[in-house]
Amino acid sequence: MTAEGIKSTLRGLVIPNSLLDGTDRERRGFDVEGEISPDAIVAIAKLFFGAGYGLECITAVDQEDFRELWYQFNILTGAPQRHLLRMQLDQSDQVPSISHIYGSARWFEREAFDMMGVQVLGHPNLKRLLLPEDSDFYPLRRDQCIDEELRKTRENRRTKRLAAAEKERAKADAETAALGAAEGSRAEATTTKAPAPVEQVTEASAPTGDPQADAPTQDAVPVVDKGGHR
Amino acid sequence: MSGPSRKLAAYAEHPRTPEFAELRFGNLEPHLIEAPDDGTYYLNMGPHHPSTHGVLRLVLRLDGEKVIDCEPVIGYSHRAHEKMAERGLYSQFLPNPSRMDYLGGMIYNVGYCQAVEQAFGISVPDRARWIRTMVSEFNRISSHLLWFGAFIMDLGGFTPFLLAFQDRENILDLLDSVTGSRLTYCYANFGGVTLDLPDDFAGRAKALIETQRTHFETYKKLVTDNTIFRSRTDGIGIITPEQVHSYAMTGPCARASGVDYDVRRAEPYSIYSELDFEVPTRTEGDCLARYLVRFEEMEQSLRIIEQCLERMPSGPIGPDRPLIRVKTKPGSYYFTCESPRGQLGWFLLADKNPEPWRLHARTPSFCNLSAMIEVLKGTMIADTIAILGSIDVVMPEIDR
Amino acid sequence: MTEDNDQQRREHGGIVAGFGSLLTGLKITTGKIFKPKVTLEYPHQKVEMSEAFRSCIAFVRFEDIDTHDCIACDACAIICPSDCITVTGDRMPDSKKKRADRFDVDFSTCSLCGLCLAACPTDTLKYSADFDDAGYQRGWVQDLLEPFDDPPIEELAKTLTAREERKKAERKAAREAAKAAKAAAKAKQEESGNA
Amino acid sequence: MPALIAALEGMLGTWLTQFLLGFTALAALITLNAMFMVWFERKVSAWVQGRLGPMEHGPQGTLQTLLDVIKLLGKEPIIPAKVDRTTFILAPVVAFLPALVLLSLLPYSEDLVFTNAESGILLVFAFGGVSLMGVFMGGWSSNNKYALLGGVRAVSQNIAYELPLLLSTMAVVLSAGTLNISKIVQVQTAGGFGWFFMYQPLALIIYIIAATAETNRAPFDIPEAESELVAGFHTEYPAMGFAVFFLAEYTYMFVVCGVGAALFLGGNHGPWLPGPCWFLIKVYFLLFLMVMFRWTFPRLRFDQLMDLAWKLLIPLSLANLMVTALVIKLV
Repeated sequence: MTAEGIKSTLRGLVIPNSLLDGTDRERRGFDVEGEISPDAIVAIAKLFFGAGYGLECITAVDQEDFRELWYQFNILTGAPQRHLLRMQLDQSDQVPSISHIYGSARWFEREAFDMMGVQVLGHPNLKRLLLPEDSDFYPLRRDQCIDEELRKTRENRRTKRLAAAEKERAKADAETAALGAAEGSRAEATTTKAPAPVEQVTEASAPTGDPQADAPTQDAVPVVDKGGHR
Repeated sequence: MSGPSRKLAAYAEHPRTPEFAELRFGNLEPHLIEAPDDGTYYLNMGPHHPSTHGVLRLVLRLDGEKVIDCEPVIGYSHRAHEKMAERGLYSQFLPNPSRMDYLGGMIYNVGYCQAVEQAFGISVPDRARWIRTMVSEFNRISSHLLWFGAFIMDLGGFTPFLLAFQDRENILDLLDSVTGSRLTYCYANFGGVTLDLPDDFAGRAKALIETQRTHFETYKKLVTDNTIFRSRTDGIGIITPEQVHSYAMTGPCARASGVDYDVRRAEPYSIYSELDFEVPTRTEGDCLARYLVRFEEMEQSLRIIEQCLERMPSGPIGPDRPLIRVKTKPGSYYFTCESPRGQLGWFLLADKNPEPWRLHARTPSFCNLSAMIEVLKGTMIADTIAILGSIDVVMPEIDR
Repeated sequence: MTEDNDQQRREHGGIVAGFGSLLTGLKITTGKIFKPKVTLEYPHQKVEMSEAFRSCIAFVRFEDIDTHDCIACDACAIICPSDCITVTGDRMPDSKKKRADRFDVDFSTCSLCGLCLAACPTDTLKYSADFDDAGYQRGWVQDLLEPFDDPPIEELAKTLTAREERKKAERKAAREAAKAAKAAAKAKQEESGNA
Repeated sequence: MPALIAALEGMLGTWLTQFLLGFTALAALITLNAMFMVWFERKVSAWVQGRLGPMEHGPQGTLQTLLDVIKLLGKEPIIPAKVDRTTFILAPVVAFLPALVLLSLLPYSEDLVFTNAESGILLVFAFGGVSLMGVFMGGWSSNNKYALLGGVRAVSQNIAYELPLLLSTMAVVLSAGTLNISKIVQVQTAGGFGWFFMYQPLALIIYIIAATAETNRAPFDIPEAESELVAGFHTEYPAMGFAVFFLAEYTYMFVVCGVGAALFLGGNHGPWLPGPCWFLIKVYFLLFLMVMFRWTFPRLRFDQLMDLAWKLLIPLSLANLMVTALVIKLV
C-alpha cells in the first residue's frame, strides 16, 4: 500500500480533522501525525501491519490530568514514513492490546503498564517488566518519585544563581577575549572565536528566516500547549 | 543443634506462602508458572551466569537439553534514566545516555545531543559534526569488537576474546586522547564537542586503521574459517524477515535477515549523506549471518573513519562556552540514529520548562531481545547461548 | 554478497578442509606465543594517561601565587546532576568577593560529566590525572581545599586584591597596546591605500 | 640414599618398601605435574593472548600455583545444604584415586616401571573408566541442574570416546603383538623399527582427539562448559573438592599423553638424554598440544560432539584397525 493509500484509510480511523502531514519533519522527525481514540488502535495496527510497517515505539506520557499513549509506526524499506498517533486515555487508563498483531507491542505495552500504569486489555501477560513484581507504584507518573518541594527549591536556585554565574562568566570571557586580542596574534583569536559556520544543516537547522519554523509546534501539538498552562 | 545447621533447619521449615510460586517465578508468562509434570524441568539461567551479558535471567523449560520454552526476565539493572531526565535540565541528562549502553556510549551521547539540537534548533559547526561522526564510528568498531570477543567466548573460544580486547583497547586509547574517557563518554555537548582533536590524532588513527585491517584478516583465518565455529553458527537461530517485521528488530540482526535498513542511510543524520559507505546485508538470518554482517560493518566503519580523516574541516568545534541552559520550544520530537545494535530513538516531549516533560529512549536491544523467545524454542542449551551472543544484547540499555 | 557467502559455506563443508582450518588456527595461536606482549605489570609499571584524561575534579592553581580562585558561587553544585558537590564560603574582608572555605566532592557519586567545569565562572575547576584514585567506602568525600595551605583570610584577601589590581592594570595596558597597534595598522593601511 | 633404602628394607621388608617408595614417587609426580601444568597452562594461554600471565611470585610466576594450593587448602570446605552428603564428599576421591594406579602403569624408562602388567593398556582404560564415576557422582549429588547436566554429559561423552580411543590403540597393539606397554615401547626401540606414529598416523590423530575428549578438555569440555553450565559437574565444589577434581584432570591428561607417547612416539627412546627425560619431553609435547587446542578452538555442541565420535571417529578407527590387521596378515 502506498503512503497516500495508508493516509486516506487512516483518515477514516483517526479523530476527524486531526490527521496532519508532519509539520517540520526535519526537526520533529514525524511524517504524519494524528489523534486516535482507544477503539481505533487495533484496526490501525492491522492496517499498518498489512502495509509492512513496523511498530517502532510506544511511549506512555503522563499529562497530569490524563495519560496518553503515543504510537509510532515506520516502514523499514524505502523512504521512511514515520507516523505518530497520539491516543488520549480516559480515567480508567484502559486500552486494547495490539500484541497479537505486533510482537514488539508485547513488551512495549508491558513497559507502559509498568511505568505509567496503563491497563492494557487483552494482553497475554500484563505484569511488571522492569520493576520488581511486587512494586506498588508507577514511577513515570508525574506525581511519583518527584519531591515537588525539592524541585521548586532547585528551580529557584537554578534560575537565580546559574544566571548570575553565567553573567559572571560572560564578563570574564569578554575580558579574556580583550586580553587575547591585545596579546597580538589577532588572526589566531579570530579563528578560535569565530562564530558558528553560516551553513545550516539538516540535523540542527533552525531556519531563523522562516517564520513558519518557530510557530508550528503550537498547532501540531495542542496537548503540550495544555501542559504549558499548568 | 549448632548455629548454622539450626538456621538451615529453620529455612527448611519456613512456611511456604501461597504466593511463593508467584514470587519465585516473578513476571513470567502464566504457562511457565505451572509446574511441569511431563519430565521437563526449569533452568534458571542467570541473572548470575557467565554468558548472559550482564544481568539477564532466562527461565528455560527444558526437555533434557532441548529448550521447550523460554522467557527472558529483565529489569535487574533498571535505573530510571527516563525519570532522571525529568528532574533536571537538558544538559544535566548529558552523562546518562552513555550509561544506558556502555558499549556504544559515544553514539548514545552524540545521539542525545543531536536530538536536543534538532528539536531546539541549535546549530553545530562543521568540524564538530565530522569529529562526532568519526568518534561514533570508532565507538561502533569498539562495540562490535567486544561483541566479537564475547560471542566467541560464549562458544568456548577464549583467545579471540582477548585479542579483540587488545584491539578495542587501542581504540579506547585513541578515544581517550580525544574525549578523556574510555567507556562512558560525555564528550558531545549541545552545539558541538567539548575538546578538539589532539595534534597527532590523524597519524595515530591511520596507523590504527592499518593494523586493524591486518587483525581482521587474522580473525577471519582464526575464527570465521574455523570449522567448529561454522558448525556452531551455521543455520542456528534463524530469524525470519517476518519476525523482524513483527518485533521491530533493527540493526545487524535485521540486516542479517535480509531487511535492508540502516538509519544512517534511511534517514541520514549529521554528515552521513556525504559519506560513501555500504550497508552490508545477508539473507540467511542465522548466527553466522549476524556474525558476518557485523564483521563487514566494522570494515565499513573503518572506511568512514578514513573519509572523515581525509575531509576533516577546520574551524570551531562548538560554542565558546558550553550551553548549559537551552532555549526550549514546546513540542514533541523524535530523533533517531544508528547505534551498534540498531535503531536508537530519542522521543522528546518538551514544554517551556527547562526540564524535559518526557524523554523516552527507544533502545534497539529491547526489541531484539523480545524476539528471542520465538527463536529459542526447540534449540539446545548451547545454541541458546550462541543465539543470545549473536543478538548482542546490552542489558543496561534494555533496562534503562 | 549472497553468492560469496554460499561459496564460503561450500568451502567449509568437507572434513579435510575443516581439519585444515583447525591447523590454520593452531598455526596462528602458536605464532602468537612469540609475539611481543601488550600488558603492563600494573603496580610496578604505570600507564601514561593522555592529556585529555578525565579523572576526578581538582582546583586550578594560580601560576603566580599558590592558591585558587573559587568564589563559592555554587554554580557547580547546582548544575551537578549527581548532587555531589557542596561548597560553602564567606565574603572576604574589605571585598565584595566571596571565598570558598569548604569544597566537598563526593567522588563515589561523581560521574565525571564535566558540567561543573562548564558552569564555573572563574575556570577554577579542572580534571586531575590520577587514574588510580580509589576509595574504600561509599560516600568517599574529599575536600578539594585540603591541598591548599592558605594563609589567614585577611592576608589572603590582601594578596588576592593586589593580584586582581595587577591583572587589571595588565589588561588595561594590553588594551591600550592593542588600540595603538590597531591605530598603527589603520594608519599603515591608509598609507598603503594612498600609495 | 641406597643406604636408607636398605635400612627401610631391613625394617619393613622388600615389598612394603617398594610400595612405599613407589607411592611417594607417584604422589610427588602427581602434585608436581599438576602444579607445573597449571602454571604452564596459564603461561601458554597468556602468551597466546598477548599477555604476560602470572609474574608476581617467583621468576615468571612459577610459585603462583604453590600459593594457589595454599589458598585452596585454607578455604572453608562448604557442603551445600541439599546435597547428597556421602556421595558429594566421595565423588572427588573416586575421581582422583584411579590416577595413582594409572600412573604406575606408565613406562618411564626401560627399568623404571612401577607395575609391569602384561595387559597394561586394558588396565589403563579400565581404571580410566572408574574416574568417570567420580565425575558423575559429583554431578548427581550436587543437587544442582547445571551439575546434573554436566554429569550426564560427561557420561555419554566418555562412553562415546572410549571406543575410538581403544580402537586406535588396538591398531598399535596389533602391530606390536602385545598389550604390555613396556613391550610396545621395546618393539619401537628395537633396531630399525621406527616409532608407531609413522605406521599409524591416522591412529595417532584419532588418539589425540579422543584423548582430549576423554579428559574433558576444550574443545570437548562439554561437561564443564563454563559459558553454558557455569562450571558443570563441579559447580558446587569449593576449596579442596574443587582442587582434587582439578588434580584428577591434570593427572589424567598426563596419563593419556603418557600412553600416547609410549604407544606412538617411542616412549623413552631417544638419543643423548636418559630415558625418563625423553619420556617426559614427549609427554609434555603432547600436553602442550592439548593446551593449545584449548586456547585455539571454540567448543563443540553436545550433539556435534556425539556425531564426531559415532559417525566419524569410530568408523575411521575401525577401518584403520581392519587395514592394519589385513596388512599384518599379508606381510
